[in-house]
Amino acid sequence: MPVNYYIFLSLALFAIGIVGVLIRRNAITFFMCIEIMLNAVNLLLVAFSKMHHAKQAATLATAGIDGQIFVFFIMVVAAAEVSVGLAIIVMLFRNVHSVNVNFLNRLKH
Amino acid sequence: MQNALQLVWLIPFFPLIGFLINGLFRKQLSKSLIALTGCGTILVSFILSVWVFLQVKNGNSDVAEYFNFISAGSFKVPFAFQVDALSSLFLLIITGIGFIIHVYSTSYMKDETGEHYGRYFSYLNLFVFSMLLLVMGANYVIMYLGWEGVALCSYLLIGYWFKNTEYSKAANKAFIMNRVGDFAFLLALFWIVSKTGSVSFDVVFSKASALGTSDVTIITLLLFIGATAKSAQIPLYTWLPDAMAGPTPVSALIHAATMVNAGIYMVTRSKALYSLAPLSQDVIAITGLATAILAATIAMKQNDIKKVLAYSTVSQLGYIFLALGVGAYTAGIFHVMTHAFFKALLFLAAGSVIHAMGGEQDIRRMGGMKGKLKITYITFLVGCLAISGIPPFSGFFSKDAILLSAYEHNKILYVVALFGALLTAYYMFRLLFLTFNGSFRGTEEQQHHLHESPAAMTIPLIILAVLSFAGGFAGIPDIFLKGGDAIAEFLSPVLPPEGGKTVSHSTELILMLLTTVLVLAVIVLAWFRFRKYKPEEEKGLGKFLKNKWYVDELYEKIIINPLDRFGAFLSNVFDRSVVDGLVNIVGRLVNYGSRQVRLLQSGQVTSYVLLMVLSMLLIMAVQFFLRK
Amino acid sequence: MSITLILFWFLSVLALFSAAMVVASKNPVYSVLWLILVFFAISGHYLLLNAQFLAIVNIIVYAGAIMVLFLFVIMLMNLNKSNEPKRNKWLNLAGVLAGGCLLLVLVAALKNAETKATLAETGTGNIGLIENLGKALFTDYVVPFEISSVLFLSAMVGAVVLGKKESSPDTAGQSGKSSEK
Amino acid sequence: MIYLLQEELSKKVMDVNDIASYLPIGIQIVCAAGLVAFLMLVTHLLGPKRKTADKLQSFTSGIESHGDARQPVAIKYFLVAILFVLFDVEVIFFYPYAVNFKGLGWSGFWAVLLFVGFFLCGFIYIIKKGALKWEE
Amino acid sequence: MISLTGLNLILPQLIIALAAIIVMLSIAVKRCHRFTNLFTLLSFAAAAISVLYIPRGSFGVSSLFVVDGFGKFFTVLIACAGFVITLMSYHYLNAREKRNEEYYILLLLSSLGALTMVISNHFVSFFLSLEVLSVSLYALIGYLKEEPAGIESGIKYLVLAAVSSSFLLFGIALIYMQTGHLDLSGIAAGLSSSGEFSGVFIAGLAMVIVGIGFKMALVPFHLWTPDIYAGASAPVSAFVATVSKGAVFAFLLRLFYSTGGLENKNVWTVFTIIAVASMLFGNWLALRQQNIKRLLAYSSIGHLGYLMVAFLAITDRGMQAATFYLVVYFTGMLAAFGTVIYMSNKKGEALYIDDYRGLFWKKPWLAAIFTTVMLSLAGIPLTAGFLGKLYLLTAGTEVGIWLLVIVLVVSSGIGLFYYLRVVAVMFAGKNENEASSEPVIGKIFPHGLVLTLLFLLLLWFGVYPSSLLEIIQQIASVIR
Repeated sequence: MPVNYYIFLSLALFAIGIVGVLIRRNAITFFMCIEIMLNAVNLLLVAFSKMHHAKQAATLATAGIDGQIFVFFIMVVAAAEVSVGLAIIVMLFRNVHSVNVNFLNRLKH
Repeated sequence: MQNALQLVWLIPFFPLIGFLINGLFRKQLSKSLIALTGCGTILVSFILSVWVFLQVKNGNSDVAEYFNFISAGSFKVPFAFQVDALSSLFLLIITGIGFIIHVYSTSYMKDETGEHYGRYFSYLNLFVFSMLLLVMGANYVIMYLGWEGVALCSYLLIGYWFKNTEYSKAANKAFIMNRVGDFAFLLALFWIVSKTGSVSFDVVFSKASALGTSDVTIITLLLFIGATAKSAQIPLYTWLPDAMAGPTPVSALIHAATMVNAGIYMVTRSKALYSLAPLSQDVIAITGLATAILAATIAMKQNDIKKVLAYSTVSQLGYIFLALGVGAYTAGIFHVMTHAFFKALLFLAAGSVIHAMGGEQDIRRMGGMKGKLKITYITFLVGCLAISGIPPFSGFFSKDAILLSAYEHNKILYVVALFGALLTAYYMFRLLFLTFNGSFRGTEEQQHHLHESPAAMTIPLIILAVLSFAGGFAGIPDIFLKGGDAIAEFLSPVLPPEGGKTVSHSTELILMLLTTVLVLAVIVLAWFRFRKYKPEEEKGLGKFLKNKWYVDELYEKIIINPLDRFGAFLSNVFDRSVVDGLVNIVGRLVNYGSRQVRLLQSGQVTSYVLLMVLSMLLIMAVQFFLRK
Repeated sequence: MSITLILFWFLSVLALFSAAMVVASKNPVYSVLWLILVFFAISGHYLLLNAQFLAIVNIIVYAGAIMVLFLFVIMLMNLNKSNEPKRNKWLNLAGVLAGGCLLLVLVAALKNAETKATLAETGTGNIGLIENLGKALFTDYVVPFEISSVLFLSAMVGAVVLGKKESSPDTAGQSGKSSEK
Repeated sequence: MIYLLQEELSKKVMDVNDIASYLPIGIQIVCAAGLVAFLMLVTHLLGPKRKTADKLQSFTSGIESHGDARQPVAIKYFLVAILFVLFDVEVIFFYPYAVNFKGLGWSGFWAVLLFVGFFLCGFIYIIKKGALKWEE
Repeated sequence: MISLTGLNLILPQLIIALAAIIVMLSIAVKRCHRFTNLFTLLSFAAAAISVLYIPRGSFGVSSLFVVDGFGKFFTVLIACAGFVITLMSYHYLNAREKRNEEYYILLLLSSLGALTMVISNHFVSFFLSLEVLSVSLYALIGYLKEEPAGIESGIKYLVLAAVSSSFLLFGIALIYMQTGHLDLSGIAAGLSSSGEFSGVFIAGLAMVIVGIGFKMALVPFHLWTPDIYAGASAPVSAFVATVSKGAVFAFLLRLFYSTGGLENKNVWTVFTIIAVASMLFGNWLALRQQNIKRLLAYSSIGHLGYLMVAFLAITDRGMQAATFYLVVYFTGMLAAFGTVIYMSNKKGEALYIDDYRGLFWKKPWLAAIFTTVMLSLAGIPLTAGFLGKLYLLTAGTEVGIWLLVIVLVVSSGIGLFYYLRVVAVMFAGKNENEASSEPVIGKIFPHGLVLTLLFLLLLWFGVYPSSLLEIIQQIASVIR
């Protein structure tokens, strides 16, 4: 499977994530789109780790491994980030009763 | 033992101390104490100069180096004094005449308030200090230091009575013209440094021969322009007559004896350069002669006693420059010495006349003072005789030497110079007869106020009279007394005598007789002309000469007015609209800009993310499409 | 058209479509469901690429934990179609345009030749297995392993600090005021 | 039948990557999805159907119902969810450790012990802070 | 495997981690603000001192970290910054929050993130430490729950950080694709073999620039800075302005110096555009600012722009100039925010410049400190700021990047305006309506002392910088 397919797929996902981030105002949806973007990146990384594994399989048995470990850490970190993020969003909801990311723009100019 | 001359720094040191004491404590000190310190310091340095003169006489000359005045990388300017025949002679003139004038001015300035009295003497001491610095400097920079100091003091002293705007304007004029000269001097200095890499005389002169003739000519011409400003020659002389605004002893000291000789000293000191540049020597000769003639003609028609003397100084300096131009340096220096004597004498005598007349300076309202001011009259007479070159007096010997060397150089020069000498005799005796002979034309009240000046003024007059009389014997030419030319012999180590005299003794004798006879004739003519004198309006040529050939008005039109107008234009038109405008616009622009840019800060998170994505786009675009 | 190719295309289309639906759907709950579908599609991809461990972790962490959290928060805030913040038409357009341009630029940047040849072969290679990953994790990447524990610590403290209302100032343990409904 | 499956699998060389090894998962998914689909289908088919507007309304003991049925969930459930995520991820870290337990030896053990230690402190903190305490 | 010997290499990080644990347990046992504060101070000090025990030379810790002179220098710098911030925040929090012990845990953990980032030599470790730093910062920024501004800035930071980290990851993925390695040395090796950078690598690098640019608040990605600084509490803003930016800048230096990314002309042009924009916009926007914290935010953007100039002068001297300027920037910012904290009282922070009107008459010593800080930020001679800028200029001119040097001078010219405006306000007449008659909460002993220390440091580096320069000279060559 040529890597290009994976690149285009993850690029598309990434773009959809960004569009989602730009369009949706709801903080939760916002985070979902971020998750999509992160998943796109993870997919790309796994594809590249397999690519490097295929290229250097002869020399080093565990060639592309650090790509996959990086994906593992990304997933783990994303979980932590989301948990704190949602805590803040709940706090926002409790103070302002709305989840619109742009609701508060008192901090102007 | 280290050469005794190392102590030569004491000479300028004492006037400096005098300046500081008088300057700082002028309010506290009493007038007599001020006079004492003022004159005392000059006396001490005079004694030291005599000692130096004796040392130099028996062949001991030296360059005393003290510390590094300026050291920038390889270029080094030592603070050094050069003591040789030329500088020791000048030392004598400056300190000697300086001391006499200091004594004279103690009484002349008696009616000044204590504080101003102190100020006057501190300026005088400072002047003597900077003049000594100029003369003793072993390199151009120290000389320039003195050069500037002297110009400053002349400005301060001319504008001594600063309340009178006329006098301060004259002081400005003097200072600005000197600045023009100094500017040329500075250019020459830079040129020398760039070409020879050093400013000390010995190094510069040794390398001078290696320089291209064009370089040397430019340097010498620039130096000469500096000299013309300082010694009041053709283009830059108009400040000297106006400088008479200062007190008379000041005019005597600065504008007769010492400062005006600075230019001559500098040209003589850089003799090595000038001998390599025949063109500039001719320029000097011609300028000198032209100035002499011009000043003499103007002096004939002047009615202010000091103005006449001022113009006569200008013309005598013209003669000296003529001598330098034709290469007769020793004759030039000799005339400098004698001129210092009788010109100081004339000025001081004029001072005592003005003192007697209660400040009146216009000779048309004087006359018939022979009886009242006996000593002043006699000394004034001696001065006139000396300046016109009557045989036994010093003027005769020095002027004759110049005429002789002019004759050798070029016949025409001699003829014009002779005509100049006759003019000198004419206006000097006109002055003499108008002030002292004939009937008194002043007011009644001035009439009975006339009295002889006190001793403190008359004694200096007498001393100077004796000097003017005896001064000539220092340089008796060979035809009278074999080996009599003491001054030439004294100066020989510094100024080796130029080639042998081409003129035989007989022609020399004839020339001398010719000049003396003509001068006597002119004096008799003047006697008849001015014995019974009635002031009447000048017409035609006389009016033209009276108005100083309208030179001042000429300068006014050519230089000063356009400059004023340009300055005015610059200040209000250009500065106000363009520069201020520009600054305000920038200020307003920046403020306006920052207000607009702040709108970007909308507080909306999505717009932040949008900007992030767009900038991402921009970076990618720059990365790829730029590379193609 | 081998089995893997079909699977690949199916999963890719599924992922893209559901991602689009996540963005496009009105009701946040629907977008959560679509997102879960995206995660399954991507896990499918991992399986194709023989990254079995990552596939499982993806399902457990993302689909399992994070989506649950999302649902909780949505339920907590009782969000549904009605109080969805309205969207400004122009900004949306700008957003879509920006996303599209970025996609175009990146594709243009990355489509050059040499990546075509390299293959991320599917179906072979066992680096995706759990023990190889584990071995690598605990030998080379031990310090990040500890750092992630610290990360979770800070996440815990952060969550509690932000989440909890005013816990009583006196000694801990005594339960705070009844949390606001 | 299960015995057959086991026997057949163990016999073959356990090549991890070939398709057969995915069989168990496949079966698992099929069963789960199948069960749900089956129940939905059967109830849909067997149950009596009379669709009337008011019948479909949610019955709230006669009172006119307004708004939707959803009740906002209390905050404390939220905290539990967050902490669940964090500790769930902790478990994920144990899977690879468990598999290489023997291979890693003592140093691996210390590393994981430290890891668990951190989580323990976090947990103690949470307990003390009463984040997990259910209000009455 | 990290053997025991390896442990003493990352001693400071371990100390801070353990300190966080102990603080957490102490809170679980019994809340006491004073103890927590003192303990945190102690742990920061211990971390700073422990750096001395790390042996000289550069040691790789399992290919993820490299503990070299450069890393150690920044560790000390961040530990000291942490120390100063903890000291400043005691009274500030005492007046506001009841429950303020967690603040210290989060502060310790985010500093830990910064410390690990500074010595990390591998993208995984960089990403993890970046996340540790960010996650604890989310909570810190939104710490003071009462004020809505805190929450809003928290949300903003969260949202933007999440997006930027996904950009960063995408960039890292692309770089990984091109080089096959994730550690910097591996990448450098991968790169040099492939000669001219391929399209993919440049795209990856661009994406990484976006991610890092956000964290360092360079211009196109700076929009969050003013809101966060104004919204978050003053000590947290100080932390964000100094530690988080400093740590990311250190990694940036390490990344681009070891991989030689700057040799590529395009990358260099992109960075120049960013640097120029940061310098100009940073100072330009600050011109009309009334809110002191927003003003400091914009000035910090400007200063990062100046740092980029040194970064772009690729020579060793550029690196030294950048490090020196960073130290000066740290001191300046900490002192500036310290004064803001000192001035803020129970009711609210001394947000607006007018609150400082006539400060000179009320508290001359504080006014003197604040003036020196402003002058140092503006770069007036005799202060460290001036020397910092001087080294920047020499580094810049040496390499001949004239555009940047000119923009630097112009923007510090613009900068002068608003710095001196603050100083002028301080010396203006006392405002009659004594608005905040509330006593200022800053106590002389700890807070005033620290401010004076920073003030003296500014002057000391301004007058006698060689002591600091020698240290920097040693460490600079190590990274090459």
